[in-house]
Amino acid sequence: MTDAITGLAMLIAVPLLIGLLLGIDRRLTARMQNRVGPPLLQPFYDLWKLFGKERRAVNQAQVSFAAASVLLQFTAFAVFATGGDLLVAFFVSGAGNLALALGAFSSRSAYGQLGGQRELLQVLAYEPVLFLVIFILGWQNGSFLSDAFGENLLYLLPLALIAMVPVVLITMQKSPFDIATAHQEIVSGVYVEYSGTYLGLLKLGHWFELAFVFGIITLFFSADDIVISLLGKSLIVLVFVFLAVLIDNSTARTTRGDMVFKTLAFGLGLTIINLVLLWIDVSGAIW
Amino acid sequence: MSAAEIDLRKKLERMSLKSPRPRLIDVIAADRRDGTYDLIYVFHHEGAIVDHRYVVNEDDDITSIADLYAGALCMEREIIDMYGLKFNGVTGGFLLDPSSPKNPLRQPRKEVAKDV
Amino acid sequence: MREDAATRSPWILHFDTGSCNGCDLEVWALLTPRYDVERFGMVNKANPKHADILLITGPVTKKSEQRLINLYNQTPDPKLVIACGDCASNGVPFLDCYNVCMGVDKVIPVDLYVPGCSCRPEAIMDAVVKGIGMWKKKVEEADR
Amino acid sequence: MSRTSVIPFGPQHAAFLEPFHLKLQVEEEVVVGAEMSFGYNHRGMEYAMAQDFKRTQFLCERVCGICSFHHSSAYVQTMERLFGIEAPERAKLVRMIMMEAQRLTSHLLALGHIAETVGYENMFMQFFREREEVMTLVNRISGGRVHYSMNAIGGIRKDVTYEGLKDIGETMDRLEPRLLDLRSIVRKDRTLRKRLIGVGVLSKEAAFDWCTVGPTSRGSGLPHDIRLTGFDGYGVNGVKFRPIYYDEGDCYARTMVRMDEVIQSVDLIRQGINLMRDGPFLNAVKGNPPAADAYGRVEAPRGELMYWVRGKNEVQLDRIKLRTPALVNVPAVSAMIKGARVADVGPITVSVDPCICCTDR
Repeated sequence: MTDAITGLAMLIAVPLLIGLLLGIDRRLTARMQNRVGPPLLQPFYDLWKLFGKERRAVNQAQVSFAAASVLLQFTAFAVFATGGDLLVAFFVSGAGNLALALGAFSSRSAYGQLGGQRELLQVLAYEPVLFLVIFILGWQNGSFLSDAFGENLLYLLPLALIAMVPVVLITMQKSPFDIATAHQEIVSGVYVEYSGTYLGLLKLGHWFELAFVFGIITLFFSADDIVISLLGKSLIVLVFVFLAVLIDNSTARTTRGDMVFKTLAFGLGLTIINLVLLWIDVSGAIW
Repeated sequence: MSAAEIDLRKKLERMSLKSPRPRLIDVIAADRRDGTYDLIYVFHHEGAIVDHRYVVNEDDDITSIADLYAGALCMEREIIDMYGLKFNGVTGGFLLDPSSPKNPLRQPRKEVAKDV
Repeated sequence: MREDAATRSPWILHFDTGSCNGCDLEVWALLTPRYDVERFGMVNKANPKHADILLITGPVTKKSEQRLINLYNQTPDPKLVIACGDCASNGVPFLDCYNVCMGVDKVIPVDLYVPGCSCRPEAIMDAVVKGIGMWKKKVEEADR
Repeated sequence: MSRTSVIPFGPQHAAFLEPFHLKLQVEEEVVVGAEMSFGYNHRGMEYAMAQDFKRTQFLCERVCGICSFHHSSAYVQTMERLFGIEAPERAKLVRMIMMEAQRLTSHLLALGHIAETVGYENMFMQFFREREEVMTLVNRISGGRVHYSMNAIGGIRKDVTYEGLKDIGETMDRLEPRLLDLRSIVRKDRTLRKRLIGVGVLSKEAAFDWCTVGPTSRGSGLPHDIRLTGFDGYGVNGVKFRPIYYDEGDCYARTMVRMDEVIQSVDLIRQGINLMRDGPFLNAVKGNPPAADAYGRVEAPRGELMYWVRGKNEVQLDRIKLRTPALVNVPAVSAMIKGARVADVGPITVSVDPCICCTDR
């Protein structure tokens, strides 16, 4: 019973926290660029405004794909928040990304098409890494249920955590890897043909996706004391956001092939090294 | 190819012999107000401007020099738009929209051009 | 409350309809460290479907006229149009030119005019802040 | 099976400041063909400028807001030749200083713009921060941020005061170390080099064939610079100047030409201040332009800018023709763009610093 209540509380609180996190992100970006930056609550204002705008869509399919995307991302996060299976959440979230790409394809605009293709390519680049990280997490933990994580895994899986950096960069749409939403190339890629409320829906879906990805990161750390545990988890998330902003502000955007290659090589490489190290350790080869 | 263009090509060849090829700066057209037009090819040659001036009629078929200098194409397209002259193998529609006035730089034919 | 939150996030679309680039660059200067309009939540979206405020610079040339109308129609309501600079307001700097329609308001309805040739960034900023007040009214009307 | 799709770029696009249209034929994000259309910015300036030679002095600044002072300098220089007078030394040096100041704003804009198109938001902001320093400086000197209105036929309208010159010198001292910092970043940054090196190559022969000028041709190994030959203030009155050029011909070479020229401009401004002596600043002209014609050329930030004016003994001019650098540089993009990826279209186009208001007029 208490689990369900915690889950419900998380379901409401976490998206709010994500909004705040994005506010911090924008503020931090602005500070790094010698600017003042928007208020912390700016993402909420944006979302609020978008929901108040005129509802206008290119076609019906687009609306249904937007709805499907946000629902799937929400489900993925809900499965995660209520202590469900991580693998289920992972696949549902992947389906949400697919719906986003399909929505872009359905618009028939050239930029939408390009954005959709690039979105699929991004999925191809980061999902294997994310999957392997989830797999290694579950394997170490002995269970894939998100509420069964109570152990500190950070010292066992440090490399797998670092492998999450490109994944976070891609999902946060940050500079070297913001291929699908490249503002200066294809305007805003997958979002280009959406406006008003539907754009707001997609943004909300993106928040849930971020919540899921950041949720995975928080699983790395756990402590017996609930306060220390929460502090540690938020610290990891903040460090990741800071890193993402730092990398965003010190790199130019790479190209498609480069992104796939780098993310896969970096992410999979680190995770596999971690896996091998663990295996050696478990089999006692060192001792 | 009219006499003027043959002359221009010959001159260009002669200029290229002595020193590096001249660089094309611009192709200028100007209305002489009697149905003829000045066509001026301006080159940068040995650190200074060298120009070759020709007078063409309204309905002359002028040979494009885009085969010598690819950059001349846009200048010729502009002249087609502005004065309605004809260049072989070059189409207009460079600057003007169908809704814009036609040949806006043509001047009224009220007097004979002054000597320049 | 709703109007207040909604008008804190004006997303702009900048379109050059034939200006001399002076006002365009001042619009760009707005986004950069010295003026930093992101303080007011303003972001350059470059996409009419995402935009709330259209910043139009330049006298409308014959060729860009139809494009301007398209952009205006693609922008979802409630929206605001700001004509930046003298030539966007009435086209007077280019009075003798044959290919201009003289001012944005000959083509689409304009809410605010920014004077100056070229208009100063401070003036555009002032117009946007004023425009937010007008935009709030439009949001209220749309709610009713 | 290959499928060709068409991607329209512009007239309103995030990567371009200005309206011009690029129709790309694309196979799997590789450009196989490009078609450009211009004219969105065509106002009919050449007609309007021929109406009154005194008003043209102010109207020609409105051709382009990025190189407005170069336009008016080229125009007054042409008119001076037409009238057969010469501007005083001090006026020439003031023109040179202001032209170099404007080159600073223009090049910093172009550099920031190219950083923006490759998704380097932070560098864009840094370049614009330094640009704003120059913008406020020219505002203090001339009273306008974009259009200076300082030129007059025969000199300058108003003298620059001693305090003004001191102010320019101090600002350059402040600016130089920061610009050198930015140059070392552009030289070293790996992601930027990766995006720009080898992209959009324009060979030396092609650069000549397309008649390119300015940083576009100097990036392809052609050391054309009108500052050596055209404007009187340069290279004649003891100003030391050598054109900067790179041989590679890619986007990075063009970027580096601009980056080095920014530092060079700071140096030229200092030289100009040191050479400045007290004296007259205006040789006023009387009467209407004679029925003759004259050329005038200056090196605008984007390359050689040429004016040709033919008078007819009236207030009206018979014909005024301007060949702007963008008119020859922008069409050359179609030679660079073949075989590039869609992601590189923005950087390639921006690397020639397209100025559509100059191209279309």
